[in-house]
Amino acid sequence: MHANEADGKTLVAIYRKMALIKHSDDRVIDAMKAGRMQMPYYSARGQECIPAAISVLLDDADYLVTIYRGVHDMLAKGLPAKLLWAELAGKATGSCKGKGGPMHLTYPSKGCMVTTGIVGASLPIACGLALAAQLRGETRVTIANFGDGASNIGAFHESLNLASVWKLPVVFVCQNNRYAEHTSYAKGTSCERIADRAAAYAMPGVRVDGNDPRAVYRVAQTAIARARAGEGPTLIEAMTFRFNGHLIGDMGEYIPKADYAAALAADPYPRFRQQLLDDRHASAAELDAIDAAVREEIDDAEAFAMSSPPPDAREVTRDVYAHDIA
Amino acid sequence: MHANEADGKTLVAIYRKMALIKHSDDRVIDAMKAGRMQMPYYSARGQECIPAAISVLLDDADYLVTIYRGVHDMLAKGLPAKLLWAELAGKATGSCKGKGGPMHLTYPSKGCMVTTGIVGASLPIACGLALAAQLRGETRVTIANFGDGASNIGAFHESLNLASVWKLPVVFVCQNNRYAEHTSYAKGTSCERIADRAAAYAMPGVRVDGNDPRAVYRVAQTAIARARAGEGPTLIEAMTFRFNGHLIGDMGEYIPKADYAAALAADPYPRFRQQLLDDRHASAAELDAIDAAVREEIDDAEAFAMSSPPPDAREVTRDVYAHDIA
Amino acid sequence: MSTTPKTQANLLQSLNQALHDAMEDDPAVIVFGEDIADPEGGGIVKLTHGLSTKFGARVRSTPISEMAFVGAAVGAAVAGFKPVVEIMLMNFTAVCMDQITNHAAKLRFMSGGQTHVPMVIRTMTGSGMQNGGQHSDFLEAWFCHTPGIKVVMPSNPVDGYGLLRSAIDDPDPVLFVEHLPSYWLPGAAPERGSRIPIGKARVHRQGCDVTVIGYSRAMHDIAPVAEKLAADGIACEVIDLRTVSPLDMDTVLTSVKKTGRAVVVHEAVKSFGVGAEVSSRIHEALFRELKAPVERVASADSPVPYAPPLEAAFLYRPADIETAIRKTLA
Amino acid sequence: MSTTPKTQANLLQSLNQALHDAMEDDPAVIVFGEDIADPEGGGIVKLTHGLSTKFGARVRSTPISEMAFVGAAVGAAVAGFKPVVEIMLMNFTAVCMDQITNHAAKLRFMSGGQTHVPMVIRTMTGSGMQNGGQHSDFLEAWFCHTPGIKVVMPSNPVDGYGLLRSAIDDPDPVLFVEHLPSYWLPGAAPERGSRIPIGKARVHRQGCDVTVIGYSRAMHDIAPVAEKLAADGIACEVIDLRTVSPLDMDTVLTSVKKTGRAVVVHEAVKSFGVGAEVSSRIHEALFRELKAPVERVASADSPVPYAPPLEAAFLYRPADIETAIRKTLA
Ligand SMILES: Cc1ncc(C[n+]2csc(CCOP(=O)(O)OP(=O)(O)O)c2C)c(N)n1
Ligand SMILES: Cc1ncc(C[n+]2csc(CCOP(=O)(O)OP(=O)(O)O)c2C)c(N)n1
Ligand SMILES: [Mg+2]
Ligand SMILES: [Mg+2]
Repeated sequence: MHANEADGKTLVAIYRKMALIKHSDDRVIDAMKAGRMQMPYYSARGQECIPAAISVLLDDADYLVTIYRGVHDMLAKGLPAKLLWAELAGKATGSCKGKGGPMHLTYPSKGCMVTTGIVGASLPIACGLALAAQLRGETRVTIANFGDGASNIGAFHESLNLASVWKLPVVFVCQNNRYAEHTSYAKGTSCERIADRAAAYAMPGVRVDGNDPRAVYRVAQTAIARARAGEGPTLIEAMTFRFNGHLIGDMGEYIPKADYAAALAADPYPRFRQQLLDDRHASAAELDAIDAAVREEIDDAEAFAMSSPPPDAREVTRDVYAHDIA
Repeated sequence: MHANEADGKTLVAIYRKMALIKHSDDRVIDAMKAGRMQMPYYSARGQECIPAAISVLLDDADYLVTIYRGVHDMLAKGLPAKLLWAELAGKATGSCKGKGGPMHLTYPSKGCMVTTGIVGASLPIACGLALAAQLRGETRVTIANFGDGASNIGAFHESLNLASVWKLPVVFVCQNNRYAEHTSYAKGTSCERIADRAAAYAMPGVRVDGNDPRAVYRVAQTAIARARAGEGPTLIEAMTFRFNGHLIGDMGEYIPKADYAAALAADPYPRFRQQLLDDRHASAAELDAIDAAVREEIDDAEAFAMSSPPPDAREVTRDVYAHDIA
Repeated sequence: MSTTPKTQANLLQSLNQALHDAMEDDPAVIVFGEDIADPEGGGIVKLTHGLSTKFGARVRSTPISEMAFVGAAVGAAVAGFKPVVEIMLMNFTAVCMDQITNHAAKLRFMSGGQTHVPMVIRTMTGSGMQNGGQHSDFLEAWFCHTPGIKVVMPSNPVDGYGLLRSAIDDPDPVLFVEHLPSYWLPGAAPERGSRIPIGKARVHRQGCDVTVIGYSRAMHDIAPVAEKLAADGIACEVIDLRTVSPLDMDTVLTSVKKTGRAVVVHEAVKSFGVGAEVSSRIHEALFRELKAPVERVASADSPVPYAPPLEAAFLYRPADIETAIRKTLA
Repeated sequence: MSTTPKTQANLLQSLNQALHDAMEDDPAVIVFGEDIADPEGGGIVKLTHGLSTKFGARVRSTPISEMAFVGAAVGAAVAGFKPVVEIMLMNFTAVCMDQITNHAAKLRFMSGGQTHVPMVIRTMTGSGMQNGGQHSDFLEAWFCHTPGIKVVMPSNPVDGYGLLRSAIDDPDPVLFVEHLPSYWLPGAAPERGSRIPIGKARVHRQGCDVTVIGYSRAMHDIAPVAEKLAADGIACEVIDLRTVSPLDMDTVLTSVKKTGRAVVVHEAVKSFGVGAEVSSRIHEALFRELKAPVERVASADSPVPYAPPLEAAFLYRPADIETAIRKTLA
């Protein structure tokens, strides 16, 4: 077995992360539908396989930068569900004290450095985190997540060029869910494959089925090894789909029914579960136990969030600068 | 002879434009050295062949957008030398009434629409001019000039993508003089050839010797025909060199002596003159007559500029808006 | 939406109507922005709904490339079109600031009047929707400090329609700022083709004791306070600036000359905001006539927070408006 | 340049010295920007000369990619470095406004204090060099209106050194604005390692009749006027703000309490500028003590023109400062 093939233990670890992301997302939507929670929520359900498979290759020291649609990336990297839920609920106990919300999730102790709400802005910042590791001579890698639509904004271009010229230890992960808000891929993007844009920066670019954990693991392993070895950046385009629209409330009228159905049929979660069973990497009982444990984790997280106090109004004067403002 | 081969008459017309650019530039530098003029002047001497060969394929209706280093582009497109010189001298009779200067040369009646001092900003604006032509169903083409360094800024990426998605009738002309201010090509640009970046936008990209009028004419002819036919944009990378540094005063210490010498040896102006003689497209006497006529045009332009009045101080309150401000 | 009953309309409907009517009346008007065409839903709040179906290629959804499409609007305007582009949220002006401030605002001047840029940039913003620090800011002061561009900020459907029509007619670039949370508030319907002049404030309510000046969302907070104080015998003269740059100081000073007192209110953070300019100009012009210093009511000098209780703490409270008014009367 | 005689230095030399000393004293300090390394000449005005030769990989020339390298500075700062990046000219902040205002300024707040951005953005600007409309603007008001970032604008070599060292030490982002035309003016040399606190203004000259407040280039125009008026028996108290955000209102108000009169001067266009905030705060705090309204002296509300006579007409004239001062005394 090659170094870049995930073994059974790893595959099960990936499954656990996917389960955590899926169940948390299902629960958030349930809580919103039931009126227990309210927020602008960008579900990543359907994309969980990508960060799950990448993050088993990372440790806490590695850096992650993501976007408003980044709950899956954050959970996979280690943001505790409790702190996530409390943040979504806007509570004082949230990872950002309720100041950031879903678009600004942060948790440095697990390498969750920045979440941005500005399309494209995750890439330049990732270059800086990677520069820090390079200057310190660390093997630390930085993962920069963004969407397909973001590949058309200037910051993408400048960042890939800079990362290539400076040989920065960064992996650019384009989660291509084929839509930018309500605009389909081809209406906004002139090239067939975003991965092909890597050539403009003399950088390896690879497209992969983002719903196949083994495939994502394989390409991520190569890109991360390359970055740790000081050989520079890689662009990964992971093909996927978002099941719950751009924002909760989005009815997806702009998505052809057949495409939607096909995407749902390719749901990575049940498919991967079946693969694990078929390949005998785990028994149904073992996987059920994982799901149950994860659900319990979410139960605790929601309970924690709901029972937590709201932030104090004075927090508006704190964290604007190191010193409080009047 | 192919449609995209320049005939003798056309080659002589190109020579005349090159002569105009060269003699005007020589004279400006002479005027600055002698203290007759003072300004931040970005000489394009050495790059004259590019706009000279392109502009013989254009008429007044076609649009041009260029950058601070754009005097050559403007003269080739038809900005009268008198109005150029008066503008450089900051006189009321300048094309921009002395308000714009070398970085903002404009003369719409000849299609000289915008000159910008912001790297990269010429490209989005060119897309808009091209969009106007497309919406009106005109065959008008827009030429967008910029430098090699500009190919690393976000506006380049966004513009080429937009132009490709909308099939805009624009030709992107990268005048690659191998330096961005004092930074050499490779230090800022990750790819071997800027022309290769066109692939990221599913657009034809071609590199050409920018000092060879025939070659520039050939690729420009194809690109312009493609644009006029509604088939979309093209990226042209024209290899060239600027003989007088970034700004007058720049001593070029950052340029390896040998490279500088080689570039000067490849001076397109005397080389093209010799070609015209060798190919019998013109006699020495005919070319001398052209040079003499051009020098006279510059004499008149300088005299006009020098004898013109300065702008009235009240001009500061005019052209901020359609109505004057208090 | 293009067939709204003429009696009532909300801001969303009146702006949609203004775009339909402008495109119908003037073939030079073109519209583009992210997701604004009908296949993409006619805009994230459906404000541009129906335009692409009716006007075809003149209406386009763009890639996520604000620099490119705002710059393209500049170019199309220089070529004689009247582009109306949408920058979805006001914070995103930060990714295309160069085309707005270095180009749209300056080409007329730098070209010595040979070119000009008759374009409108529509954008929406406002706190109170848990959109957090990068999706809620009021940044009008940046653009007011930029000569060459005008800044218009309507507070109701009738002004919205008339000001948008005037902005589209205007020969110079106009930044048109819409308050997202009040799109759905019902109001009177605009007259088809009506225009509200740019640069003219509106006296919303007559009064002799104190002048209260606002624009955009602030008008919704000022009105009830003025009502309440009227009951206590305090007569507020309420002015809706409508255009923030250029400021209609004639209307403001005429009122303050009468009342001798003034309060300026806006959602943008207080420091270095629009209120400072209005306050300075009143003090400069009416120092001797003023009975009290001009008061400013605005948001806390912090980013916009996410949690509702913090959003409430960020924004001024209506009570702050009353306190400021009473302070000028003390 | 790193070996300047300690008696005299110009701003260029003192800032170069500050960067050398900061990099020597703190390994977390890194420097990048366009053309700033020695192979590229050590900066277009050689301000960063010698740094790359001495500090190697910690000093880098960048591609022309302000979004990428300013964003990279944000990331490196979040990771614990203290980047000092150069945005060549202030107008170019418009191409990377998003990283400055939506990210550098807000990450501390949006992360609930988990991250912070100890970076410095150096930039130069100023009219009078025929650089025209896109290379000469003073845009500090944009950033002063942005909570989370500080704005520092020195007027002399000693302040320049001490303020840059403090800006680099500062745990929050600082925009450091340098007046290009005065780089070469001789002045006193700074003490190695000296610091000037951010947020503290300096009383440049004592006086009891009128307070004249300025910063950056304005100080060079105010000083001679104050001299001249002293001969006529008018004693100006001259204040150099040095930090424009946060404003040191204590120093300003203490002075105006004494003089009862104030004039604010800056090169930036007048409307919605820093002068408006200073003026408003003075009126708000000292309305009863003021003997005259606060006067503002600033540039015309237009883009910066190219021709020297127009540049002169754009900028306030020194005579305007005198006129404003006399007006407060009338
Ligand atoms: C600069 C900027 N422009 C516009 C937006 C509004 N916006 C938010 S998400 C989005 C679509 C992004 O699509 P994509 O990059 O594919 O990511 P996805 O949401 O599909 O994960 C847009 C246009 C923004 N946040 N930032
Ligand atoms: C956005 C922006 N950043 C930086 C500058 C400063 N600057 C002016 S010219 C230049 C170099 C441009 O190089 P290139 O694109 O190769 O054009 P060239 O000058 O060689 O013709 C730079 C960095 C600018 N004008 N605009
Ligand atoms: Mg997408
Ligand atoms: Mg170049």
